[in-house]
Amino acid sequence: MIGILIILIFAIAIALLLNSSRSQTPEQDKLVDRVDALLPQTQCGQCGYPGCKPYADAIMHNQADINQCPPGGRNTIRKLANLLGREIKPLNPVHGKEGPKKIAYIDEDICIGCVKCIKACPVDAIAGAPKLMHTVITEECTGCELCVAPCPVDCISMLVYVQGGRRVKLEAPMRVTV
Amino acid sequence: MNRELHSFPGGLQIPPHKELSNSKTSLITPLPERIILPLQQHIGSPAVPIVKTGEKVLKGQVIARASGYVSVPIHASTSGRIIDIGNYTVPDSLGLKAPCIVIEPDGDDAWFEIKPTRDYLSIDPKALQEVIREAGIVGLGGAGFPAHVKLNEGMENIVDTLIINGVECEPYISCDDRLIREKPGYIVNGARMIRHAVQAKHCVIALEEDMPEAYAALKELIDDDIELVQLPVKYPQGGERQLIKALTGKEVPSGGLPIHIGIVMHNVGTAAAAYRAVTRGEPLISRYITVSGEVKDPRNLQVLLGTPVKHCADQCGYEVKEGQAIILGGPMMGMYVNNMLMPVIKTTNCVLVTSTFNQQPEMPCIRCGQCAEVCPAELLPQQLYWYARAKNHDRLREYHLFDCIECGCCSYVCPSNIQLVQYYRKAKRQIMQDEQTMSGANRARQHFISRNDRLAREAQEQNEEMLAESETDETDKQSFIQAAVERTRAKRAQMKKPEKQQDHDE
Amino acid sequence: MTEFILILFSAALVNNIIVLGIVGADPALAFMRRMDVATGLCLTMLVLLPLVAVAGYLIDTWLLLPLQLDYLQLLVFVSTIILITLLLKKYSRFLNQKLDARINVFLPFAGINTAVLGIMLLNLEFSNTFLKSLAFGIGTALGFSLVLLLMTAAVERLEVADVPSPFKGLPIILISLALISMAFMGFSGLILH
Amino acid sequence: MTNEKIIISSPHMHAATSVNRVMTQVIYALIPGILLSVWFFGAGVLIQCLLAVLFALGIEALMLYLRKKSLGLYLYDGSAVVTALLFALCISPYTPVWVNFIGIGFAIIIAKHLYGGIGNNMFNPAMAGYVFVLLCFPVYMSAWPMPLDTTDQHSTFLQTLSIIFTGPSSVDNFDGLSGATILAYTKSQISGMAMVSEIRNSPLFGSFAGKGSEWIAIAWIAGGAWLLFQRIIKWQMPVFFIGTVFIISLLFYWYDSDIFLSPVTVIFTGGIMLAAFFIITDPVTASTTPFGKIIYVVGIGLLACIIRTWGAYPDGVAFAVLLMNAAVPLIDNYTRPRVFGEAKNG
Repeated sequence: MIGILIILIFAIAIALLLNSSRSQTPEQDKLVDRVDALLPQTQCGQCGYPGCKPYADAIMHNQADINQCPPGGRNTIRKLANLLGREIKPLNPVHGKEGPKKIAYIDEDICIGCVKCIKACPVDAIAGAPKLMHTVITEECTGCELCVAPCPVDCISMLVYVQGGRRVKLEAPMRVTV
Repeated sequence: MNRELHSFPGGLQIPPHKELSNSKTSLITPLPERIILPLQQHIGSPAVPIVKTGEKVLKGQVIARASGYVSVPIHASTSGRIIDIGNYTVPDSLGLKAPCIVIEPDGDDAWFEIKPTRDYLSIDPKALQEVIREAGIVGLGGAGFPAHVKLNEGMENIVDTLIINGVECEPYISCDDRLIREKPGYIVNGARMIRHAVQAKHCVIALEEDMPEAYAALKELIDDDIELVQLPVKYPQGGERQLIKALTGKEVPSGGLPIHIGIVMHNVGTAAAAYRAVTRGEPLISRYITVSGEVKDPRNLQVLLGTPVKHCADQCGYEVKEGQAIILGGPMMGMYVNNMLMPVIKTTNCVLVTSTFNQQPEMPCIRCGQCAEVCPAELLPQQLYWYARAKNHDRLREYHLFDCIECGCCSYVCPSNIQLVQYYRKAKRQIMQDEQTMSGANRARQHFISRNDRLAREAQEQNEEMLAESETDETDKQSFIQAAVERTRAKRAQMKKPEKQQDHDE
Repeated sequence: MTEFILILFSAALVNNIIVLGIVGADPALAFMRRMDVATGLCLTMLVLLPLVAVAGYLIDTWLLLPLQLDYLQLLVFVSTIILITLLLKKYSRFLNQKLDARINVFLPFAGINTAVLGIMLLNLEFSNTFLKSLAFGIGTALGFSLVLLLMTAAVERLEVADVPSPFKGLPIILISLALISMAFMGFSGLILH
Repeated sequence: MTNEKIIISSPHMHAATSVNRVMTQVIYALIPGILLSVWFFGAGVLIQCLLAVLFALGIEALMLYLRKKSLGLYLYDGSAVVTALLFALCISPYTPVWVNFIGIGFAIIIAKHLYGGIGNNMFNPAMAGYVFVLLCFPVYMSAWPMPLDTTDQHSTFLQTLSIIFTGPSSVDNFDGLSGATILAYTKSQISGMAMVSEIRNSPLFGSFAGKGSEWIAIAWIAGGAWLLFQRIIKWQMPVFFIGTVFIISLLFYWYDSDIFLSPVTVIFTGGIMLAAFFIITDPVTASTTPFGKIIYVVGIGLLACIIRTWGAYPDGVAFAVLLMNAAVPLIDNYTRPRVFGEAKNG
C-alpha cells in the first residue's frame, strides 16, 4: 500500500515539472540559421524544398537528408556533416548532378522584354523593364535555372562561369606521372 | 654604428651553387623575333590594352594602362608592330594561357619620348610616386607587388627604417648580386631617393656574407647616411619577415604588414629600377635574370621583358636532354614548367635547367616534427598537412595557414618526401574559393530576403488599395442606402397619413 | 579522507565504467563527433552523476529499506533520475548562468544515459556510505569524461587516417576504445576495492 | 612499380633523408643492446628477434598486398623491422614461437594496418602487441633466463631452441634455468614484507642494478646517444622521461627507503632505458608539438611509476605508453606553440 503511494507521489512531481518546462529551446532556432548559412542560397528548389531556409528547417527536423543540394555539392555536404555530426554521404543523384557553376545568359536579339524571368528570379539578378531589353547581372546570378522555364521565347541559356578570364582547375598539380 | 643582428627561427643551410653564374659579367641579350607581354605581370588587377593589332609602337611606349589603384601599366620593351592580342602560355604554376600583347620587333629599337628629371633628391614624394607608377615599377624580388602602393603607405605613416633587400638566399640565383656589382650607383641613389620619399629615419642595405664583391662595390659609394649590413648565410633570410627579424629583432604581426611596425622594404632591383625611371625616364622594360644549372655557359643576362625563355636559354648554350626539368625561379620556390615558350616577365628572376630535381614518390607522414623545427614562420606543418587533407578550413585558419610564406623548408627536410607546400597552396586556393562562394551566397540571401519583403510590401499595398476603394464605396454606399431608407420612410409616412384618413372615412 | 580519494581514484581509473564496458559506452560513442559537444556532455555528467549517486543512496537507506520496499528499487531509481534531471533543467538558471547555458541542452540526453542508472545500482552493490557514494559519483563522472574527451580528439585524427574502407567510421572507433581498455588494464589491481 | 602519385612542385631540392634512413638508423642504434642481451641472457633474445622480424615482414607484406599498396615502397621502409625488434626485446627470451607470432600479428595488423599503415596509427604497435601478449599469456612473460654468472646452469643454444619451439616441458631443469626478473622478484619479496636491504644482496643484483641488465641499459644509452647525434630524436624526450622517473622514485625512496628501491636502480632496471630512447621517441605515436612532447613524456614517466609500485604488473612502461598514446590527440589539441608574429598572449 505504501509503495503505491510513493510511486504516486513521484509520478505527480514529475508531471508537474514536465508541463512547466520550457518549450523549444532558443538553441534550436539558432542552429537552423547556422545550417542555412552553409547552404549556397541559390533558392533553386532542386532539394525538393522551396528555397534554402525551408530545406534547412527540414534538415533540422530530420525530414530531409544532408545530401540533397546539387549546387552546394560535396563541399556543402561535408560542412553540414561536420556541423550536425552526421555521416558524410555522397550527393543523392535524384536531385541532380554536381557540376561547375553556371550563369544564365539572355540572348539579346530573341528577348521580347516580357518580364516573366524577372519575376521568376529569386535574387533579382535580371535587370530590365516591360518591353525593354533584359540582361543578367553575372555577379548576382546564382545559377538556379528558375528563369529558363518561364521564358516564352527560350532565349535564356546556362553558360559555365569562367573566373577572371581563365578557367582555374583546383586539383591540377603541375605534372602527374605514374 | 654596427647594428646588433638577431637570427630568425627555423631556416636551413643549403648548398648555394652561386659560383656557377656570379663570376661572369651580365650579357645584354640580342632582340628575339617575338616579344610576348602578358597583361598580368604583377599582383593586382591586370592592365587593359590601349593598342590595336597592326599598330606600330616605339620602345617604352605604354601599350596597356593600369586598371584600378593596385595595378601598373605595361610598356613596349622595343619598337615594332603589334601582331596579336590573345591567349599565350604565361609563367604560371598551373601552365594555363592568359591574354598577352605580342610585338614583332623591327630592329631599330627607337625610343618613345622620355622625360628624365634631374633633382631626384628634392622631388616631391607625390610626384615621385606618380612617376614610379607610370613607369610600371613592381617589386622585383619575386612577389611583383606594385611599388607605388608600398610607397604610398610609407608616406602616410611614420617610417622608422627603410630596408633595401639585397639578400639572395635562393641557390643558383645571382642576378641581384651582379646588379649590385655592375650598377652600385643606381642602388645607393635609389635608396636615398626612396628614403627621401618616405622620410625614413634609418636606411639599411642588407647583403649576405657570400657577396664580398658587392659589399665592396657599395662600400665606396656610401658615406655615412646608409648602413651596409652583411648577414650570415641562411635560407630563407631573403623573406620580408625573416630579414626584418634578423635586422631589427622585431616581428611583423601575424597577418599584418611591415608598415605596421614602421618598416618599408624594397628589393635592390626595385630601387635601381625606380632610380632609372626617375632620373632617366625609362620605364621598367628590362631586368637581370640568371640562367643556370645544366647549361654550357651559366651566366646572368640583361633581358628585355617579354623575351621568350627559350631565347634566353639559347644564349647560354642549352640543349634539350632527357629527364631535365625547367624551373622558373630558384630550386626552392621556383615554378616547374613543361616548356620554354612562355616569356620573361617582371617577376622572373632565374631560369634553372636541372635533372637532379626531387621526383621520389610520397610516403605517409610519420609526424616526426622535423618540419616544425625548420619552419621560419614557426607553424606546425604536420598539423597543417593533416588538416589540409581533411579539408578542415577553420582548423587551418586556427593554425595560421596564411602565415606560410611557401619557402619550402618543410618539404626539403621531410623524410617522407611529402610536397607540403603544394598541399598548402591547394588548401589556400580552396579556402579563398570557399570564402568567395560563401560571400556570394550571403549576397544572394540578402537579395532573396529583400525581394520577399518587396513582394510582401507590394501585395500589402495592393489589398490596402482595394480596401480603401471598398471603404470609399462603403461610405457612398452607406450614404446611398441612408438616402434610400429616408426616401422610403418618407414615402411610407406619406402613405400612412392618407390611410388614417381612409379609416376615418369608413 | 584517504578512503574518499581512494574510491574516487578507483572509480575514475581502475574500474572506469566505459573502459570495463559495464555501462555508459553507447552514449559516449554518439557524442564523439565534435569537441564542444563532448565537453558539454562531460560538464553535465560532472553535475548530474554525484547528485544522482547521493540521491540513490539516501532514498535507498531512508525510504526503501525501512519500509521493506526494496522490490520497488528499480522503479523508484528511474523516477528519481527523471525528477533530478527536470529539477536541474528548470532551476539550474539560479545556480549559475554560464553553467546553465552549457548543460541545459545536454540534460535530457544525460538523463536517459545508461551510466546514470548504472551508478545507482553499482552504488548499492558496493554498499557505500554517504561519503563513499559521493566519491563514487564524482569518480565515475571523471572517468566518463576522461575517456570521452580522449576519444573525441582521437576521432578527429581517425577520420583523416587512411583506414581501410570496411573499418572507416565506427569500427575504428570501437577498436581504439578496445585498445584504450587494454591500456587501462594496467591499473587493475591498483586499489583492492 | 610504384603506383603512388608523384607530384613535382616547388621545393625541387631535397635533403638526403627518407623514412628508410630514419628507421635504419634506429636499427643500428638497437644493435649494441641486442648483442649485450645475448651475451648476458643467452641466445634466446637473438632467436626471438629473428623470429619477430621474420613474422613482421611476412605479415606486413600480406597486409600491404591486401590493401593494394605498392610492396616496393612500403615494405622496405624498415618500420616493421623496428616494431619487431622492440617487441622481441620486451618479451621474455623463453616465450614460445606461437606467442611471438600472435603478438607480432596483433601489433602489425590491428595496431598498425587497421589504422592505415605507417604514420596513421595511434598506438605504438610494439607496445600494443606486448601488452596484448602480456594480458593473454602472463605465464610465459614471467619466465626469464638467469643472467650470466648468477647460476651455473645455462641453457645451451639447442636447449633454448627446443624451449622456444616445443615449449618449456621439453627441458627437464626448466625451473632451474628460468627465474623472475629483478622487478618481479623485488615486488614479490616486498609483498612478503622483506626489507630492501636483504633483497639487494640476492644474486640477481649486480653493482648498482640488475646483474646483466645494468650493462644492457648502458648499451641502450649508447644507442640513444647515436640517435641524438644523428638528430633522429629530440633530446627533450629522453631527458624529461628519465628525469620524471628519477624524481618520483627519489620521492618514494625518501618516503620509505626500506620498501622502495633507490632511484638509480629504478632507472637502470626494467624497460626504462629502452623506452626512453626507442619507444617513447617513436615519432608516429608521440605528440608533435614541442611542449606537447614534454607533457607526453612526463605523463608516461608518472604512469609508469604508479603502475610499477601499486599495479599488478611488474613493469608499467608498456601500459603507460599506451595510455599516453590515447591522450596524444588531446595534448596536441591544447598545446599549440606561439606563431611568428603572434602577440605573446595570443
